[in-house]
Amino acid sequence: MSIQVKFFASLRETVGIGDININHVSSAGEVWDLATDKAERPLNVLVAINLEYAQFDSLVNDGDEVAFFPPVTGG
Amino acid sequence: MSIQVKFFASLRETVGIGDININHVSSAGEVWDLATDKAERPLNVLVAINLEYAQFDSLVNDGDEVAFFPPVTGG
Amino acid sequence: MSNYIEPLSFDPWQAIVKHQQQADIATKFGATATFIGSMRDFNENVDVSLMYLEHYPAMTQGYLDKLEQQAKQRWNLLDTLIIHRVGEINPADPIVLIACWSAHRRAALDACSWLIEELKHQAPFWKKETTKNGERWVAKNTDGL
Amino acid sequence: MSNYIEPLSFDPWQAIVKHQQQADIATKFGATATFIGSMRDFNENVDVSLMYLEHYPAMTQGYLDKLEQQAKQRWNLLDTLIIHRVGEINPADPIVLIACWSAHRRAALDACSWLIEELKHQAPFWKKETTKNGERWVAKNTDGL
Repeated sequence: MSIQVKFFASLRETVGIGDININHVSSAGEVWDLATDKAERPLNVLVAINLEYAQFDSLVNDGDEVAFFPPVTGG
Repeated sequence: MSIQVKFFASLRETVGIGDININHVSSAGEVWDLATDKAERPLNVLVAINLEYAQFDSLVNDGDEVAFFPPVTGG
Repeated sequence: MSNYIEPLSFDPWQAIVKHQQQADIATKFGATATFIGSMRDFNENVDVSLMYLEHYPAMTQGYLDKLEQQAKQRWNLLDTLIIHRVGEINPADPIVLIACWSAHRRAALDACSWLIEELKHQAPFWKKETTKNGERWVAKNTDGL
Repeated sequence: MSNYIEPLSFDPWQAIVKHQQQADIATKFGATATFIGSMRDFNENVDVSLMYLEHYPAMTQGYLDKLEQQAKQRWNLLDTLIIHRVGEINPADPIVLIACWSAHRRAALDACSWLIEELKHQAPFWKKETTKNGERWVAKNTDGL
């Protein structure tokens, strides 16, 4: 099993990770915990699985891309 | 006393008058009647006195400009 | 704030750029909303080959001034521009241009939408269309849907 | 319908004209509504000298496609164009362009307003500002008032 994990913007700087690959996880919340060594999760952090918005209790599967990022500020 | 009267667009064509000067009137309704020889007044005709929307019972004074026109279709 | 009646065909995008350069608000506005109404070659199920736009000159100018002033009172606008064609208009020609500049987006967007609705319902312009059946005055403006 | 991420400074008006010419809808549209968001040199009471726009490339492209499709389902649109900058942005530079073309005015106006709100609230872009106190990430988008 391989999950590709990405952090963006201020969250990448806070967590200190841009991209990482992890295994043995079943939900986005577990991805966060494993990737960040159980760092405290900011209240407003957003999660996307395979480029679609998801929840922390959303399930992940082998080959998924899971991204964490702060509130968006484009436009 | 002199009132300058104007008709625009389809109303000018229906009434057959563009500009006319009239006297001895006290309201926009009387202006219409005198200028058009009491032509029937279309239900949707609009009236402006001195470039501001007004009513047929609005009073007119010496030197006023009174305009009649159909619903506006600009933009 | 600026508005004028345009008797000849004009390029709306050039007019916006020119106005924006002269306005000297380059780093102050974060939002520009524009609306351009242009002539279609088809209206109410009939092909239209030419349009003539009549207006009430003394009243239109004052009315456009008033519209811009009302918009500025209601929204926090840095600038506005209104241009309206009169005379002979060909298919694809722009008829009306509304442009609004503001620091934040809702003022420009909402003022632009409000201005075109007000203008459509109140400004003394009238359209006459030339179709294969001859000329016809447009009876009234629709609700734009 | 077209959208793209633009890594370099661009002229929004030229982009609109170019797209409109290629779209071949010249006499079919009666309404063009556009919104342009550009960089101010001032935000939350502090001078801003430079901005950096980061995004999530794989997700933004798909998200902009979806936005245009949703707008087209909801309104009777002839065409739409979305351009969004990424990378280094200077004061007065355009950041985002939305343009909508329709036969009648409300579709273009309402879709344009809806698209910028959706994009602001959902598209994965992030702004970092450079001020005299150093760099700072913009915490969140406002409601645009």
